Amino acid sequence: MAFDNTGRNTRRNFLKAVGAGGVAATAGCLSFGDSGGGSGTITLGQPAAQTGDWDFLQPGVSQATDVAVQQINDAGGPLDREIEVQRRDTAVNPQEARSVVTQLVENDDALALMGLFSSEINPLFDFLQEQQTPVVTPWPGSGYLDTRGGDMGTPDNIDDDQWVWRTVIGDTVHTAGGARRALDEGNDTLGVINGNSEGARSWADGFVAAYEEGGGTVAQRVEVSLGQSSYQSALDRLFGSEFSAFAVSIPLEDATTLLSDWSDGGYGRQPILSDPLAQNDLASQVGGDLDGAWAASPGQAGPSFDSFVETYEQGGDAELNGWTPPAWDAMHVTALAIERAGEATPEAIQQNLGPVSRDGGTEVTTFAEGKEALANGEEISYQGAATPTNFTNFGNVFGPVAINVAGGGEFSQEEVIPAEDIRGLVPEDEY
Amino acid sequence: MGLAQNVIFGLVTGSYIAIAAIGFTLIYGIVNMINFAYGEYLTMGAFIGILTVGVLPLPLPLAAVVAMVGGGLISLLLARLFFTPINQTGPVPMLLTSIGLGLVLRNGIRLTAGQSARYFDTEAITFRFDGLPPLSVGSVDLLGGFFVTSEQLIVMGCAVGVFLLVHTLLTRTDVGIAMRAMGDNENLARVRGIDTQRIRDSVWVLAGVLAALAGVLLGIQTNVSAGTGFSQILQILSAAILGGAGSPYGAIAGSYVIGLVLALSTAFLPAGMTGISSAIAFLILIGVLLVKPSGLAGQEVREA
Amino acid sequence: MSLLDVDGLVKDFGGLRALDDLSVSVDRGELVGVMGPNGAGKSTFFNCVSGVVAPDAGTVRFDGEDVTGDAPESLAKTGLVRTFQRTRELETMTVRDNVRLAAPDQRGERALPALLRTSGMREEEQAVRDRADELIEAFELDHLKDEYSGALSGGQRKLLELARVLMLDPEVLLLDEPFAGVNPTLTNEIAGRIADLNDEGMTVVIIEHELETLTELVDRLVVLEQGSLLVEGEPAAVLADERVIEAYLGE
Amino acid sequence: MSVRERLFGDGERSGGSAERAFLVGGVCLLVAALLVFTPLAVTVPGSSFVFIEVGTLFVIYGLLVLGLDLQYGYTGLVNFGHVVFFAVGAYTVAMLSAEGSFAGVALGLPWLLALPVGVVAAAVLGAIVGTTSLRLRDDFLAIVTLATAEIFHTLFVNFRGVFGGNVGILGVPQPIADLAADSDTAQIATLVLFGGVTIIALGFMTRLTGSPYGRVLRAIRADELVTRSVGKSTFSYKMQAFVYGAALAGFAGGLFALYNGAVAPGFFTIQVTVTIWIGMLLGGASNHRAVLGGLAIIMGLRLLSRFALEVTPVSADAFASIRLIAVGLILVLVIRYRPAGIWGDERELGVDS
Amino acid sequence: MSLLDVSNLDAGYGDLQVLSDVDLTVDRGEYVAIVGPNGAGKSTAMKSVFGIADRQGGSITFDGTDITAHSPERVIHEGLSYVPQTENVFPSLTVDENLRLGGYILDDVPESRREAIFERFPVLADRGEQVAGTLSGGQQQMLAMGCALMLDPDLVLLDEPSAGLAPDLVDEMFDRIDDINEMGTAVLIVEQNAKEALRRCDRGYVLANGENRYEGGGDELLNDEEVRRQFLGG
Repeated sequence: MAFDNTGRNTRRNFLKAVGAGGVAATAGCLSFGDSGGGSGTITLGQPAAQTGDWDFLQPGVSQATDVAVQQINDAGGPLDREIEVQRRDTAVNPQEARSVVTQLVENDDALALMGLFSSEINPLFDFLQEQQTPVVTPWPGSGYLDTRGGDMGTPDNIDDDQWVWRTVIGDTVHTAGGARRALDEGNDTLGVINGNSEGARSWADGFVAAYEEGGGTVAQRVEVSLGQSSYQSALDRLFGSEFSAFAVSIPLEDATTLLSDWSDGGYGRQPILSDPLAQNDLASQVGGDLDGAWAASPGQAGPSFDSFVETYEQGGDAELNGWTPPAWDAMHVTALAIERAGEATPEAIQQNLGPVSRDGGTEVTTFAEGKEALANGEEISYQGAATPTNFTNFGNVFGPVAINVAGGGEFSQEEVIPAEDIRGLVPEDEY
Repeated sequence: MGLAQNVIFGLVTGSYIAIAAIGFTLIYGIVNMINFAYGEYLTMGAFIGILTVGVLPLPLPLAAVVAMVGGGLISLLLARLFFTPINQTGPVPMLLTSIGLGLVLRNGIRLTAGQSARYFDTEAITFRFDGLPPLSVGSVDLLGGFFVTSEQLIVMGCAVGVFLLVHTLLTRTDVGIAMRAMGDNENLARVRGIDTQRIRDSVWVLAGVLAALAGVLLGIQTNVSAGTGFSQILQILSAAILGGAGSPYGAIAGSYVIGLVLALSTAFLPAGMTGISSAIAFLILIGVLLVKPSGLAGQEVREA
Repeated sequence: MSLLDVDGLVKDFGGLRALDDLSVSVDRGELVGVMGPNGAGKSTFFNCVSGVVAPDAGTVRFDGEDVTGDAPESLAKTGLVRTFQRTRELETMTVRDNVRLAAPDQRGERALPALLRTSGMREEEQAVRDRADELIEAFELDHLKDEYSGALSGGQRKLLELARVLMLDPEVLLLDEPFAGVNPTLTNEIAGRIADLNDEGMTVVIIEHELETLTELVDRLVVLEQGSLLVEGEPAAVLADERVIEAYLGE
Repeated sequence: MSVRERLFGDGERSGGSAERAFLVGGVCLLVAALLVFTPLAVTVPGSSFVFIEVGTLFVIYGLLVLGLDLQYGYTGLVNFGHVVFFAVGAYTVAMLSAEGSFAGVALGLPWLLALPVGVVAAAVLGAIVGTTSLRLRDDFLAIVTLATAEIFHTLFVNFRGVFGGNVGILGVPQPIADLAADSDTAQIATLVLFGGVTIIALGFMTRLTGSPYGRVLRAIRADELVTRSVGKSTFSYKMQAFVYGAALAGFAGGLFALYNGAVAPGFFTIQVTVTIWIGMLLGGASNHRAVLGGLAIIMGLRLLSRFALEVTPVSADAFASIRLIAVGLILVLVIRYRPAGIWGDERELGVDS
Repeated sequence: MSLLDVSNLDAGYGDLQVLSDVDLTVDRGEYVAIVGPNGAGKSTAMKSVFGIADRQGGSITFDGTDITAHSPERVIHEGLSYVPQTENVFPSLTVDENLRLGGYILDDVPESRREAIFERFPVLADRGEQVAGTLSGGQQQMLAMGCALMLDPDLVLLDEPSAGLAPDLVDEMFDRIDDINEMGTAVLIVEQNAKEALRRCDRGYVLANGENRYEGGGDELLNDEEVRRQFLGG
């Protein structure tokens, strides 16, 4: 897909030339961000879920973003300038997201966007392309993005670029890790129960595809709508079939209800949980029946995860969730891209996201290390908290999948499936 | 798939809805408004329960009572602030005001209580009845073994208790009889010396108490967050309208219809359609309105 | 053959029988008064005839056609038009719009001509406007014509309602208490107009309590009691009838 | 008295504004055509983009609010599921015209064919809902329409093979973006074109409601029995108002799909219905320009409130909630203190403030 | 001093004035009838006493208390009760519940009062559990009166109690009213059945066109040629 980016440049130039006039006067008064081209603060935008369906996940992501910004700025900031994140609520609604993105890009002069969910990105994909601003997001697992986004492996040429990058593993991939383990455990028949939200579905789809690919059979799959007071009927239906374990993909709150119902109903058989469910809250609420259940989680097993957690916990007490480390990674990789580019523009970031993350070059885990290495003229490879952050041509990351097993009211990591093994599960040009 | 088991699930779901729907329908019948903010009354009740358990701390049953008292008072306060002043303007402005109020409350709760869900710490005991013989018709087992948990029994028990108390209130006490009288003929009620504003206030309190109870029960079974009640409002509303708006007995019947439809459609719809059970409930609502606009219970029902 | 022929009309409300085998007929050009004590079924009679409620039994024939249970709008279109006992104004519309509304068969009342604003429609609307203004002037409401009718007094509402139904140019006009709440001067005036309309050939049926005016006005009086016909005939004879006196004064 | 006044009198008080609307709308269409079909390109300052963006949505929602006002403001029909007609129009157009959608049906037919089918689909749904429900009492009609919207939302989400689930239908053609010289020009052309369409719709609505037709609608709102007793088939009029409103919403949905290039359930939540209801009441029902004004205020307020984040002392998290609280309070306060809206006529609506 | 004293009363509904300058008095224990042609404002007079119609001028005192501005729910505390002409029972409530609401304003209604009412209206006695909406018109009227008597009022206002009743029931109804009056309760009755009402009452008023027309003893009015003419417009 080819996009003409001259329009955008002219627009910015026009703004500089004309200053404020007409609508621009109004907008100008209301615009507080500095223009990104010169010196001064570098503004990044974060479309956020401060209200809406997934708002309970945002505090962790916000905190990770904020501590990352703090750490980057403490290390001198990219190009010795301060980074600032402008966070605006999209309520996880594509309509709101559309105008929030416009506002962040055009009014706040955000050079990159550190957010957006699958349900926002997918229907706005064309629109996002027109923005010609990199979206480096910790959220989406959607299979839609498996073959969309990234720089197509040609960092210098942005004509073929699709401007979406995600620092979280796509569902297609990490579910493959889960599916592999499920098969390894000897489960040749499974039940699947999932919510009908996009995130929950996309995980289940990925898991089922990989599992069936590996030779397993799904005996029964039940979809449920979210927010119900009881999932007993759905469970009854699910367990009407024969299988040895069952996969659960539904947001945490509903999962707690669902698995409590499961525990109460004494249906037995072992749950396999989708990645966001490896939370101690779930284990303690459901109780002993959950012991032995495991989740194949990405995101908490990157090379710099431990140092991330340390910094994170100093920044506040927001709960850590599956998207928290990727948020940290998104911030770092973007800052490093600016540093490497030597200029702060959307195009420069887009062109440098690949080079600062991909294999080859000095491995760095913090911005400070990266800044120093770059100053020494070295190439760098950022090693993230969630994953090693090696962007594929489609802007996706592979990472190790951690198997967290519930026991005694909490989850503990039992096994890590290395990133390389995971990589082998997906053909090169399909992710 | 056992029918008996799913009927029990349906009855449990119906019980939550019924407790709330009675309050909703009384407001409809006596104050003459559809209160769209009513879901938030459940949420507030649940949060008061959580706070009481967590901060004071009181045992759960006492916390539920505290929540009910608090819910009643808040309901009265909100009515005085938002609804009583526009009592005379008719149903549409009242409905729209409640939509606005719901927005305010939901986000106010989110603002003060945060975004993550809270949980009540409870343990459930499961009672099994496995000895029953299957009675199969096709793939459906009409009987079969079933289980019921202590939480489910508490929910159903609370519902039955509420029905009895509300029935007693409405048939044995002056206030309750006056409530029904106002639903019949407000002018005549005034002629009888009934202070209609006081009765309306009582209805608000009662509705708040019931909403809080439903909220706490819902919170025990699921969790408590700013959206807890909002996710239930359409079901509560459907149940009340289905039963014949204004009739508490109809609301009870409507609630169990909705509960059973949700459970049975989830259990027996073709694969791939299990997610649309809520839509089925709405379809039934529309169907009933078309066939019998006055709802299941018709206009006047005395006995359940 | 009579223009309006009501035969064996029965209407129950709950346990109460409002009309009990009522048969009345009205000839073309007649001016008939309907009287009777409260609860005698006068308004129910009008409601059944005008299609507002459907009778439980019996037939209503208008101009030879069986119109029993027909909707009010279709009756109004065929020329059978009524007023209401408690005047029902379209309070959120102006006096003019109240009157103009009633003009029958307007092209501008169909969506397409209204959108295209065809010349035919405009001419028609002009005619309606003239006719409405005439009526408004005739009823001496012209100083109020741009007022919302919600602001009118009781008597003015009666006049407006009359002007509105006359816009329909009805064959039969059913007037439900046209003089209630109207001062004596205005009562005489309304009575005069009704007489004029009748002279011009309109058939009029009036329910009225104001017996003085009614008896002077009408050709024939129909007295209802307990939902059925008690007495009918010349006003003087009816009023002298012992049964009527008893009905009014009690036994 | 001018000739026109003589012809139409005060009953046609809006006659002039209808003609003016046609003129302005026509000019807008011409300008849009010029922008789209010629290599002409315009550049706009970046900071005004969000206003163009929200402005485009405003003119699309403007079609919704005009239809809703015909139904509620004029005829008194309480339609609480207006978004469903918007959604059905959008999905129909998307499914017919999309190519290579990620999920769901995508037939790849020409969009010029899809758009009218979308309008018809919405109108047909309106007719079905109307036939079954227009005889119900006001608040029941509200419930039926609300339930219909919820049912369709559930269908969109759950029938992935047909409607694409939460992802929706992607790959819908964007004719304006394809034809215009660059994206700035496309944005402006879209705003001007849709704005022109909405202004023309305003003109048609003004004509419709300023005519004897509108008089009947207003009479139904005031007293249906009286209206019937003067010989108007009120059910037919209610049905027409309902279907026209639905068709207009379907048209708006089609435009939206062709503008956004994709549809998804997230675009068609109950939030849309609430927004246009608040806009209508805020401006003043039964007055076309007022409802558009009200909608502009509420949408503008939401937009501007985002700009206020920088100057408020609260955190971004708190601010998001506070914004919604403010919107709720506005609704409550308007109903209490200005029941006829800002520009509405209290006598026309029969309310006291 | 009279029990009820209405003087120079103007009343109506909203802007509509129905009564002008009406005077009425009822003494303790008296039986007073208001008669007059339809639309004369008889019911309006009664409704304004009870605070249901809008009082636009003049004054109303009851037992020495000025009740001109009282709402119905206050008026009833002064010792009068009112039986509306129609819709005078709660249709979805049982007979017992209706009677109970008759005594709503009292903390405690002596059982003897219920029994006295059942004695007077035996038809109600064995229908305590029946829903009032399913009673016949006559039974509903009895129930409505029973409700009004639950308070043992000093004055009971009856709005056309015989309207819509079958002829044989009308007599019974009037007998019951006589009973009530004989027990010492003052009665103010609005009647269409003027002859019967005037025959039974102590004193009567004839209203016409919202104004006092005649006033006098019941028999006196009954035999007055002018009154007869007034009714039939002669």
